[in-house]
Amino acid sequence: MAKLLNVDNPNNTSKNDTLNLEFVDEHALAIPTFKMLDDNGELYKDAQASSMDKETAIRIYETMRFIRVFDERMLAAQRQGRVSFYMQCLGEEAAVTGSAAALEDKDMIFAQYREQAALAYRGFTLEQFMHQNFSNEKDFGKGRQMPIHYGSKGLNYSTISSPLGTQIPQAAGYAYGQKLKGDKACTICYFGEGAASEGDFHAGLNMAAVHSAPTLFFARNNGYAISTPASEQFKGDGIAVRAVGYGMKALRVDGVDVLAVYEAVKKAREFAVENNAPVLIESIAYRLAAHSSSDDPTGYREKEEEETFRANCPIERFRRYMLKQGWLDEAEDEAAKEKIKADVLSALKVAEKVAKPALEEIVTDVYEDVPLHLQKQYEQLKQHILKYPEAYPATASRIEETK
Amino acid sequence: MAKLLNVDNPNNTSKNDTLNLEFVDEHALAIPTFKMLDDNGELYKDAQASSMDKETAIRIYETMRFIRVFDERMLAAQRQGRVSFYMQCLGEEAAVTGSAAALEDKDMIFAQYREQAALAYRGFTLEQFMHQNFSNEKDFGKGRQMPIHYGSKGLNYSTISSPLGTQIPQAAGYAYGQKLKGDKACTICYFGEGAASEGDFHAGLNMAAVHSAPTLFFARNNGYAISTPASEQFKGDGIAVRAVGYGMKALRVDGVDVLAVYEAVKKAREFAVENNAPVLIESIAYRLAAHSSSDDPTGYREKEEEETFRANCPIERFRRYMLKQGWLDEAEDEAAKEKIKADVLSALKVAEKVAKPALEEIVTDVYEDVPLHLQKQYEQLKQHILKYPEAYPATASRIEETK
Amino acid sequence: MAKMNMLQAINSALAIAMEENENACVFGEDVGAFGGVFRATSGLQEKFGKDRVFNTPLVEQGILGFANGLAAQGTLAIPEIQFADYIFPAFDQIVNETAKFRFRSGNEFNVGNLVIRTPYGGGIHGGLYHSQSPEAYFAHTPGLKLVFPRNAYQAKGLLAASLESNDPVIFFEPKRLYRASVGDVPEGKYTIPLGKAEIVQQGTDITLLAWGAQVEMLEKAAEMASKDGISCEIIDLRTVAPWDVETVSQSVIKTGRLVVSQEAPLTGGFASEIAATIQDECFLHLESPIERVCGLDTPYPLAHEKEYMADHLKVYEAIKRSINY
Amino acid sequence: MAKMNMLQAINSALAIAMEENENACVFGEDVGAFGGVFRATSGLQEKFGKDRVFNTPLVEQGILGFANGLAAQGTLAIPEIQFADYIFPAFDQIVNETAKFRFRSGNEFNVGNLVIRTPYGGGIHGGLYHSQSPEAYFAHTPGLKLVFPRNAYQAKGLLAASLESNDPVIFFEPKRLYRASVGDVPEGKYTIPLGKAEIVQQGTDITLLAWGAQVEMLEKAAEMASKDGISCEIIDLRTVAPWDVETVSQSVIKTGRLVVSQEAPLTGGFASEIAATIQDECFLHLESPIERVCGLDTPYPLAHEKEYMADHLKVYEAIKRSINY
Ligand SMILES: Cc1ncc(C[n+]2csc(CCOP(=O)(O)OP(=O)(O)O)c2C)c(N)n1
Ligand SMILES: Cc1ncc(C[n+]2csc(CCOP(=O)(O)OP(=O)(O)O)c2C)c(N)n1
Ligand SMILES: [Mg+2]
Ligand SMILES: [Mg+2]
Repeated sequence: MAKLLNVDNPNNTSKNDTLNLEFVDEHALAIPTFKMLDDNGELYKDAQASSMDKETAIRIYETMRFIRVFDERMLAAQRQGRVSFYMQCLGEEAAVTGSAAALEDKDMIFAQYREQAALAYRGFTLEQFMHQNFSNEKDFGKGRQMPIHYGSKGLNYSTISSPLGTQIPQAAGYAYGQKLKGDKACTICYFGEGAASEGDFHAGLNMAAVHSAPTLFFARNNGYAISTPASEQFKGDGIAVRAVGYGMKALRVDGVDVLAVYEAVKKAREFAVENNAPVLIESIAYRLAAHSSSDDPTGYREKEEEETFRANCPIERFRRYMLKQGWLDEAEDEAAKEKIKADVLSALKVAEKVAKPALEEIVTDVYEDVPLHLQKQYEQLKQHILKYPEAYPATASRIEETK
Repeated sequence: MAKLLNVDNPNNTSKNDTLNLEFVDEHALAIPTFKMLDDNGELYKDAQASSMDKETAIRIYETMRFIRVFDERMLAAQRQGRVSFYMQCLGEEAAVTGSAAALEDKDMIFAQYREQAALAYRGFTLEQFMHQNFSNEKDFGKGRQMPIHYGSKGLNYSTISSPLGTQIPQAAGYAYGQKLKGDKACTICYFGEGAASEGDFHAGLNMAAVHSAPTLFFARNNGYAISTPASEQFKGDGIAVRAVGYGMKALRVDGVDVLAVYEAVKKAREFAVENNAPVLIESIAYRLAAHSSSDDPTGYREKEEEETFRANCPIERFRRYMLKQGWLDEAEDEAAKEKIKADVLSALKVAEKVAKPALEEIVTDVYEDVPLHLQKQYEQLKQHILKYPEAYPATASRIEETK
Repeated sequence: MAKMNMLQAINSALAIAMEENENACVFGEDVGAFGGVFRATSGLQEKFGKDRVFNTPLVEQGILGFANGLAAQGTLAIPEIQFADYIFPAFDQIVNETAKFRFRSGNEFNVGNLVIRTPYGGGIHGGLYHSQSPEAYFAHTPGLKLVFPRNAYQAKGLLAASLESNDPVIFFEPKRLYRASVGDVPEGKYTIPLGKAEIVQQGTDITLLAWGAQVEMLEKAAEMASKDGISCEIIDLRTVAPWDVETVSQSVIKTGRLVVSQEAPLTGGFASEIAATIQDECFLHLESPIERVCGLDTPYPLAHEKEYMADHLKVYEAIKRSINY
Repeated sequence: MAKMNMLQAINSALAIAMEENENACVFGEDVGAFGGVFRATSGLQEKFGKDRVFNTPLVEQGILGFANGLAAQGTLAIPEIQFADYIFPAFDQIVNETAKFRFRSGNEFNVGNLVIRTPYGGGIHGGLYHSQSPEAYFAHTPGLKLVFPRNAYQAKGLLAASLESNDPVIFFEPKRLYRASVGDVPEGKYTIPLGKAEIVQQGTDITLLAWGAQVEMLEKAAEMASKDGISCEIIDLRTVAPWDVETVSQSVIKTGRLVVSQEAPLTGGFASEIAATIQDECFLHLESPIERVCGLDTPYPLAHEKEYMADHLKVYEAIKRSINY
């Protein structure tokens, strides 16, 4: 049968014809989940060999251990009313840490909000985390955003933005810039399976593919977007299957298996940077915690479901692996955890006493320079506060000082 | 190997695992194009049998014939400065008419702008087309929108809106309402392969799938979005392949083959209405005309490419089929074309003399009732026009009349 | 009468409308089984079923696109946008589609059956993205009605009227007052007319104008001013678009002075529209410049929220400035 | 000096910036080989290659999202939105992202390298969706600069300054004047400072203020008024945000009267902001209400475009109303 088109196909479609009127099935493509480690922290028989060296493994393990404790303590601090809000990474530590570890430092990170482990892996300090959560004057973000909205230019970690999905096309643009400059680097973009419903997802993936931007789209499919289960979010086979719609390569990986995540992202990074092409990676790991400190999951899911997944702990699995490798000592591990707890507590006590940012910061950074109208608004505000100092305790005393 | 998840999978993904770290290929799914008629208007050997009866075939043929002549004449009228703007359907008549013919009258149509043939098939009259293009007082749209922005409540054809892609989630919502009311009807939504890049595409398809809305998403892949070829629009296998990402059935059809389009849409409609499920249909047909009367394709594509596709005429192919079936008489066909030309010309002459809409219409339909501030603005405007009647010739004389 | 907070009042208005309209649909992110992150739609899915009360995917442009289609089809569509800060992905669907649906079609089609509910405003430690008051963006768009309740009673009556209106409405819910505003609210149906401002307190020396949660700031400031012997007339605009110029200008003609307060940044806010119109309508009656007490022209900050807000003290100072002009 | 129309002037500013910045990128729908539907980017792809001048997929939210990322990375990003009427799908990326990028990160990151070009405005038989002037939507958003040229010379100088600015700019191009405005334009580089209004014509009796294509309406009206012996001072605002309050209020203090004219609908337009500010700044100097001459509060119609527009006759009538008050 003659081909449909006899010039170079301007419709950008495959050229095979058919005489059978048949639907392409809605599940024509199902994507398996790549794994390496079993629940006991042993490599499956026939598993891919691990390329992770001891040093990296230890750094990953320490990062996960830190984040687990940090999250617990910060949630407790929120419950005590010491910070206003918090979000845990619980259950997804391996996905986030393993992927971050597979990158180079020059690679850029655009995260959603549940990826503090990636930032910790890069070297963000306990104190830096703490200052942000207390929106004090040492917060890089100058106290402007809610807790957990971290960012660090030095660590190539773009400041978190609450509107979901917006970072996805941004990551494509950033990666395009890296390519133009010949950086041999890539940009990783994390997002939830909920955020993947946003129009910006479609925009970002398509543009990355069309413009050949070395972007790693890392979908954290954790089963829920607040209360909405993935089954009410989409009908396709997760997020990974969408890649084919963009002419993009994809991988699905067990997000509880840090070795698998590490290998998958390493391979994807290599491909992306060498070929100037994006890759979509979907990690499967359950969101074990509540959505945030404002949320109570008992309103929408069974405790039993949670318990099943709690047994499937990414840190525990990797701990067993580390022990078997002889890369970890149990006693030291316990001691380290205790030390982190103590460190977190004392950092917290320090950070909560650090002053709020100076009043000036209310008008800076809107523009590069403070324009006239904002100088005027600031002046008026200052005079007003001086009139009612008791109403604005966080700033009043310090204005008088600097006057 | 153990399944990843041992409770009902909240991540909404397939459950098979793999130990092989392999990318899903960016072209893992390629979708063939369904066809029935060859260039000579003969059914391919082994082609699907046609279910199109003579009456329908004639109505389709007459619609296509009408639209071809109408488009030609209107473009000429634009060139003469009689209408300000025009868009032709050239090359896509079969895709649009064949799909419209496969629907029932109660089915809703959301079109993009190049689907005048669907409206003609439904019974929109030459005069109605003409009044819209002349934005006169008989235009259903009260002269408010540019030419070709047709709409008709009576014919279930939603008024065209210029912003691209917005009709896609709207169609899903409309179809959902039909389902709720138990109408046993569906909504068809036409859009170009360019518009399919909009975020609203992603939103609309995903929501239709998740909410089980009987929607037919009809992508007209005509190779170009103004000057942008499909190869700079996306890297995937056309539009149809995206369906699998939404867990939606799909079909690709030769848009130059009216029989194939008709059968495909009929089958899709049946499935959608019976199962309350959306279907994505992609039609492949080249945009033979310029994008619009404002466009000149010589700036971005070769004449030779156009000529190749011009030979692949949907109306000619179907004409040959009709002749072979004995459903068309050549002489009558020629006479009919001449008559249409004459009819168009005289309708045009009538429409261009019909008055512009009354000045009142400048403030109606913003809200159900004209609110106070608009009554006031209208009153001021009227007084102003009465002061400078020569500056507002279209309305000035008539205000005095009605005063 | 029952004691209700604003969430319960809203829930009650929704439940009544859904009983009256057999196809009315409530949908949005997390509004289904869970009843919404603020629980405004709590219990509705149980009562009216999953077909009529449902979670959507996380896509605001889709929620509004779907809602436009559903409303055009004739169903009462009641989407929720989880926070007004997240309404912007739907901006095109609202501004280019919802607002222009009837006009562009010559009234062949309309989406008068649409009511968008969304919590807005600050004062809850929400920072940049859980505090915005975006009404001015929509007030510049002909074709939309914008409604703001100031308390539980108003919320139920205004929402009921919005649900009956044949024009698309954005119903802005002051989330700071969701639980804080408790009052007597009839259990049955009642409506409060759209487009009518309410004089909340009569006064003679100066007119104070606001909408939504900000009315509370006026009340506190007026109380302070009354101790100085200043008699304030307080107006709750209630409908921001189209707004009740008549009531406001009559009051200003009487008092000769006007303070308008809004949560949003000063520049280009709706207070500016009011000032522009009233200086025109009441030019010869104005004894001092119209004062606008607004948020600063910056994004909404977290640590400096108190300093940023157009609070009662700032309103009080504006009253004094105006009186002492 | 060369005779250039506004498109050529814009094209020249772009070409110079791309020569100066080795990574600067121009992108958007149809801007590549074709050079844009108005041909503003004509020839740039040939000169600077496909990597730096390219067609994007048809997705405004993506164009701006991509641009935000590219600018954050340090590349000069110059996206085009084909018509300002189609900027709304990108509204979230602009209002929640572009405008807040620097502030929310405490200046760790910024998108000062971003200049969004978009043709706006009416008078070209474009109807609802090829005529809008959406500046007020953005003027209410702290963090953005909004720039409007009134002719070819201004276009090149203001665009060059926008491209040098370290703040994100939306550069609104009056498409009605693209080819109509022809004048002497230097072939080399020059800049016109942002944030400064220009007194286009000195006068004593009344101040007329506008921006972009609307300045032409003021000039025509002023000419009519001069025959009545009225001396008009004409100001082109040029930068709508942040705007030059100083120049405007000094003029109004001198003349005692102000007419502001904009293409967009009256309610909530930027003219309202100007009126609100100036009635405050110049209260004791104003001899009549500030007049706003604007589009009607309706979507932009096709058949009644002439009637809808804020034309010179309406401006002239406002001048007379103001003078005779
Ligand atoms: C544009 C936008 N809409 C809504 C929200 C409110 N919101 C915050 S998190 C969230 C759920 C996100 O789920 P998912 O993307 O799956 O990430 P996860 O929380 O599971 O990590 C929602 C709806 C938001 N932040 N931004
Ligand atoms: C939101 C939006 N962006 C841009 C445009 C300008 N525009 C009109 S038609 C068009 C190309 C559409 O191409 P496609 O969807 O393939 O449809 P076709 O013209 O090929 O039928 C563009 C960019 C628009 N109308 N709306
Ligand atoms: Mg999730
Ligand atoms: Mg096309």
